Amino acid sequence: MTLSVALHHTLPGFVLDIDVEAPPGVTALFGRSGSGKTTVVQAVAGLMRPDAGRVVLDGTVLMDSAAGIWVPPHKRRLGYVFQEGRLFPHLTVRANLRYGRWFARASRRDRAEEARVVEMLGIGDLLDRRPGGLSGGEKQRVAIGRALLSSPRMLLMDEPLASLDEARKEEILPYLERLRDETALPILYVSHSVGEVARLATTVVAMREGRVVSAGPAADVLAQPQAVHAVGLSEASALIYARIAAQEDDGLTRVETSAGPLLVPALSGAPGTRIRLRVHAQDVILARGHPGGLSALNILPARVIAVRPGEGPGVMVELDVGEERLLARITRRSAQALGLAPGEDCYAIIKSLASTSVLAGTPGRAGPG
Amino acid sequence: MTLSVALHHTLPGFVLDIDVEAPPGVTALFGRSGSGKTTVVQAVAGLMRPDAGRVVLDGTVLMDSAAGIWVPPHKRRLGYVFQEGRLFPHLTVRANLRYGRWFARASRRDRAEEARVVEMLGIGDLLDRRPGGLSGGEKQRVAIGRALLSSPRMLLMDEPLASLDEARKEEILPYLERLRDETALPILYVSHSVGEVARLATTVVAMREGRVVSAGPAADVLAQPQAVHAVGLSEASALIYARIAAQEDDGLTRVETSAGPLLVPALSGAPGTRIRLRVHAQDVILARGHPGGLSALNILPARVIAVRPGEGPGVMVELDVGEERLLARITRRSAQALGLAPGEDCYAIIKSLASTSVLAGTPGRAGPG
Amino acid sequence: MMEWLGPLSPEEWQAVRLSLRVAFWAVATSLPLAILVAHALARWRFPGKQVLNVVVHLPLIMPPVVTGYLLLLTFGTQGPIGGFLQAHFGIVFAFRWTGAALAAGVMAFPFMVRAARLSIEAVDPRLEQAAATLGASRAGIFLTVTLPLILPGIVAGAVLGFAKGMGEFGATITFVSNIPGQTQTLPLAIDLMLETPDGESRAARLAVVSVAIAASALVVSEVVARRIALRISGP
Amino acid sequence: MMEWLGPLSPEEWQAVRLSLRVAFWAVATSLPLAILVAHALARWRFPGKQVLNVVVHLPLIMPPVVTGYLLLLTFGTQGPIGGFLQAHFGIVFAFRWTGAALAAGVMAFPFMVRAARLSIEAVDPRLEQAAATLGASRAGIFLTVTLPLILPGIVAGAVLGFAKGMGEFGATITFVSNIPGQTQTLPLAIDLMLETPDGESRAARLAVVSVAIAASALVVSEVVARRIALRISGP
Amino acid sequence: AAASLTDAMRDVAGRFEAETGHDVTLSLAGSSALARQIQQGAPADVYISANAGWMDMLEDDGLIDAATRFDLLGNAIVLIAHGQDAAPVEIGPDLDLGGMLGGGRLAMALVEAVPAGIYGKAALENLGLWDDVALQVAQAGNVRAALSLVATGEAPMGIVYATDATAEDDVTAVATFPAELHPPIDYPAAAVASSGSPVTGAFLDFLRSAPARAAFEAQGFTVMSE
Ligand SMILES: Nc1ncnc2c1ncn2[C@@H]1O[C@H](COP(=O)(O)OP(=O)(O)OP(=O)(O)O)[C@@H](O)[C@H]1O
Ligand SMILES: Nc1ncnc2c1ncn2[C@@H]1O[C@H](COP(=O)(O)OP(=O)(O)OP(=O)(O)O)[C@@H](O)[C@H]1O
Ligand SMILES: [Mg+2]
Ligand SMILES: [Mg+2]
Repeated sequence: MTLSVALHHTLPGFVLDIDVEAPPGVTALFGRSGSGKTTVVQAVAGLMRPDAGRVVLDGTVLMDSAAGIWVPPHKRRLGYVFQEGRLFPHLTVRANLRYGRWFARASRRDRAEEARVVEMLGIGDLLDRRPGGLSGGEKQRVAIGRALLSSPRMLLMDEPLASLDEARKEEILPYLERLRDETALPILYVSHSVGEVARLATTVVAMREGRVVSAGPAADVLAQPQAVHAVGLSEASALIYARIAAQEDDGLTRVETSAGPLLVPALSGAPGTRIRLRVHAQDVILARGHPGGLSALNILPARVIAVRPGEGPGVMVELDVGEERLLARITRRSAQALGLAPGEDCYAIIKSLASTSVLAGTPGRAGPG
Repeated sequence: MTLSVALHHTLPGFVLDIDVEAPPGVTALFGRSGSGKTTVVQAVAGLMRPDAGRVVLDGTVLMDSAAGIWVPPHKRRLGYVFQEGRLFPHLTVRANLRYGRWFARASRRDRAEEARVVEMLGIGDLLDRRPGGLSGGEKQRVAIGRALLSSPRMLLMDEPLASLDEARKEEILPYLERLRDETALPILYVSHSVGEVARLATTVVAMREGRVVSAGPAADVLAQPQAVHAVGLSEASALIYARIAAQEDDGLTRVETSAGPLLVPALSGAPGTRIRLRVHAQDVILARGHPGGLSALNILPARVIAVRPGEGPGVMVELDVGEERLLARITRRSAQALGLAPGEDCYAIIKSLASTSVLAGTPGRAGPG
Repeated sequence: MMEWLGPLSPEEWQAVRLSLRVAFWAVATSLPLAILVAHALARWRFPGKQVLNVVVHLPLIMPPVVTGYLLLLTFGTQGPIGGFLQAHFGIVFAFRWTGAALAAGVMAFPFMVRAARLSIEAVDPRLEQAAATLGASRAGIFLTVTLPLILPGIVAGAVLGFAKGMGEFGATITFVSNIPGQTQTLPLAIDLMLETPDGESRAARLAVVSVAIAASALVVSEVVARRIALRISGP
Repeated sequence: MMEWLGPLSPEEWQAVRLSLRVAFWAVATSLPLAILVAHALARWRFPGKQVLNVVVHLPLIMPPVVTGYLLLLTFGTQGPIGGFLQAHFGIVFAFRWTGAALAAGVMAFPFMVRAARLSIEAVDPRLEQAAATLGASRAGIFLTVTLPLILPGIVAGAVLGFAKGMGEFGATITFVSNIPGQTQTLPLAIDLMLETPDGESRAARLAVVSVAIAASALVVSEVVARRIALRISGP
Repeated sequence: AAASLTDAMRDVAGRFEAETGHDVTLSLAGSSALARQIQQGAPADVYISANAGWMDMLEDDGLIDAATRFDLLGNAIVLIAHGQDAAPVEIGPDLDLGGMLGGGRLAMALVEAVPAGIYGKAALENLGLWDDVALQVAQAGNVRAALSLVATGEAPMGIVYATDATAEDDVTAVATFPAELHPPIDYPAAAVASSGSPVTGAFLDFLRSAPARAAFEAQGFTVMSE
């Protein structure tokens, strides 16, 4: 399913003006606080009526100010996880979770699904309580469950994991990945965390002061300088595509990239499964000769495409590794010492593969080229 | 100022039972969602009356159930940043910010301070608006400002930065560091982000299901296996102390550690200033011989103390570097290939120094040993 | 003085029972309409909203006698509505307890609307929005979110209406007169006693009964409303 | 019919002015107390809370005549409080417009308390907690947080009280009688006209004036309350 | 003064003021309310009641100057019917009042409390008709309300003062109850015992004067001769 959103809305002191197409998968809205992300999500949900605009979800026009079309929110069937919970205080957690089902035409999702979501979110002990006494993170988890269980045609998630601990995020993210890949449920995802975005997003829309600064496949946008600006330098990273080759004995998984094999921490998936790796620019060390005797297992031959100086003492080195593009953030001093310049060959030592996500459901590569 | 908190409180299905001493500086409350962090903060603020307990701030007994002492919240003068904003909807942002001053005995903080906070939080454009229309992050920033400007004796911050983008966090964290170091304002800080905690905390209290699982100087707790469990494996890191040696021409700062010099991205601070570096276990590569021709500038000689196998394919290598302790997370395969065992010498290649924080105000090292 | 302790006379009992019936039905039949009107005033936009608002408050503004007189003119057997109802549904208000209930309901209406409206306005519209995203229609939202959340206010309003119904005098006597056993509610019985020299002590006794009933309703409603409110905010 | 169009007679004007004065002072003097009582009922815990609650509602529960009679007994020149006030402060209620205001205030009191209380209960206690952490004492919190947030409800309650004050009849005439120019408020004047042969059309005219005044107050209050509410929820 | 005397008393008071230059303050309410107010120390000088009962009570309590009491006015009660030209009937024991009501109500003022109701009930009892119609009586709060009920047609017939019956176009007085059927309808007047005003006596005298008599008669009252 594709989502196309064109909005124009003027608030005192703030103008929202965007026009984006989101292909199937997870579309991440990315941008600084106050850049208009929530406003966009609200317009898609029908909770805000923009001055002008058009929202089309998979061929269904949800609103079109020119044509006078307005589908009321309750007919849009979008599961919205709000930035601020909004649980029903008079209902138990269980009733909150089931609220959407009361109104769903068909109760597609069954008890098993409910049990699975409850288990994943770790809210089994809370089912008979009311939201009043829940902790911040517990509230947020119930809100996520409520949206998931409403049999939505699309998920709108506004910073859903912001108040959760890392361990809990690690339990929820794979579930969202499965949703994306197995059920092909489109997700509009707002987050400040590049980690989450890199892991989940098919498409990234970077916003700034109500406008789109860049939009496109996640791999492209996250590597773009202007997006990097929105993201924060320390979070710049490349996404490279790979295919699971084999599961090794010691718990590592060998994956095949166009530049050579890599070893990553255990990944579930049959050989042949396409995956995506996020490589933090800061996690890449460059060497002129092939370095030996290192604890780092992943060393790929690379060719320098560009060396972009930044504001500080660092430079961003853009590299060709096989058919993929990699970013390495190193000090200017090192770049000079190693004589790195466009066209030079070198080796990229990748320390950690921060987030790896399985792309089972995505047919082929999701970017241009 | 020191804070000592002993609490016992029973809720249906949840028992809080803690007893911690927090020395001056920032005390981070760390733990999974629902572990009782907010409850502790509320008890300190006097918004919750525990069944039994005693809270003493710098010699002043704020509550003591045994002695029947209860200082009402408004007399405690604690600046509380709530997990959920709680801005006054009928007041403008400016009036929200100044609210605490209406009641402060002396308006210690002046206009300049207000301007500084407003500038740091980037809320200058919002001053005449009411909270109703603010974005999630904007609300949170105003809430931070409101607490900061209330001339508190202590700050209580419950996930203050959760809904903020990286760039904004980067502006607020140094301010909090300054507060900690220059004004010696004690801060009780709840966060799920190890990055923030490692950067700010003097003391870390790790909680689990209402109990303290480990408490102590940040450097110690964050390196502990059981704390690592609370933290999430991928966030394990070591804190090492250093002293600024010189500011180099190309924007790097040379710091001196007990194990040798390191180059870090520009740090403000005069030579001699004590600082603290957080080294992510995942960012450390080990080599048997001294590796040359690498873009990584920081290579320290080290001796293996222990190699702890984990659950997956990785091991955690504990290292002595000078007087400091470093953690390296590498694959078991590499550990075997390199023949790493307790007592062996090797080199630690540190790719990035994730967060560095200046410890200007802290006299001497804040940990034992 | 013995009178004080003695049991109520059959006629007094009749007045008590009648008052209870009148006040109960006055509230029971007008409460749903009051909630609807309150919702309209609080949340809808339509032309004539202010007019509706004023009309709702009329019984409060006008002297009760005038309200009773207007009721007589419209709901009497000769009145347009009263005549219609009698001809087509056989519903008669004139000189019946139903008329007393109508008068009490009309007089209590503004209070019930006010209470319901204040409660509705206090419901966070963002919760209603959340319900909409989960598929609830306007009516669904009202029934599953708004109504449960305003229940304490509704209970308060209903008891206020009940108390008013128990105490209503002017409009009732004007509309349906004072017919023992049919329209002679407690206030009318009390008034009659007060109009009679030496009737004070009997009047006082009935007034105490009347107050006791309404006070019990009030206390019970407080407990109920508090319990509902606790359920909402509690664990 | 000419009467309909003609100006009000001086005596009618007097009744209009008097009613305005009575209703205004009734609200102005009792509103602060009503807010205080509402706050106590909504947020404090103290023994006898239910008793206070019932006492506040008494004027609603009892027939107005009884309320008026009780006022006469306590605030009359022979009554304990009335006598005391007259002796020590020279304040006289009996047969003065002040007495009419007292009666109107007492009768309007339950409505003002109810409105204020529902509003107070709707204020998020977490905001009050936040104010406490910022150094606000209980009184400070009330003045800077609770009161501003309940203003729309207070305005609504005040206008309800004003309307009730404009329409109050039974307690007033029982307490201070019907003295033209002194205690003859609009409802009393209307009632008197209704008692007089041929008085209906004059009564209707005065009723319209009375309704017009209260309705204007109502509409103005709606606008004011909406503006306040918008300021709170708006940008 | 009793509320039913409103217009007449305004007229009388105006004439008194014009003649003597003294100000008169009228307090017009139900006889019972006025009596209670006097009990509670109302600063009244003269009390004119529509009901001898309340005057008796005040007299028993010593609150009025019994020496000054006199019956000021008289009135009659009439049987009225809805409509402008109902046929007159003859009052007598064989009057088919139930039949004339045809199942409708007989509107009266409160038969236990309001004088017009008390007198009407007494008259019907004396005629032996009370038990026939007792269940059909609608007791209005006062005479005017009873009159309204008949005027609107809500009740086909009613019993009111003669003074009220003339005021309404839509009712016809079909018969006047002979005075001997009920206790004398009188409006006693007396000075209040606590009255300190020097003109109280003058006002009481004025009530009996020719100008006052004219005013009362203009409203349909009969002025009792001494
Ligand atoms: N009613 C309003 N009047 C004026 N400005 C408004 C109004 N509502 C929202 N805004 C502004 O619109 C901008 C976008 O708000 P939005 O909630 O979409 O931001 P966001 O990107 O979701 O930010 P965050 O990450 O902080 O949640 C903000 O600057 C906000 O202040
Ligand atoms: N009234 C209550 N009744 C029962 N349990 C309660 C009540 N209030 C809080 N709790 C429970 O106490 C536990 C601790 O809550 P607390 O808000 O302190 O957690 P937290 O550590 O702040 O979590 P988070 O990171 O999600 O904000 C939670 O499991 C919560 O459900
Ligand atoms: Mg937002
Ligand atoms: Mg919490």
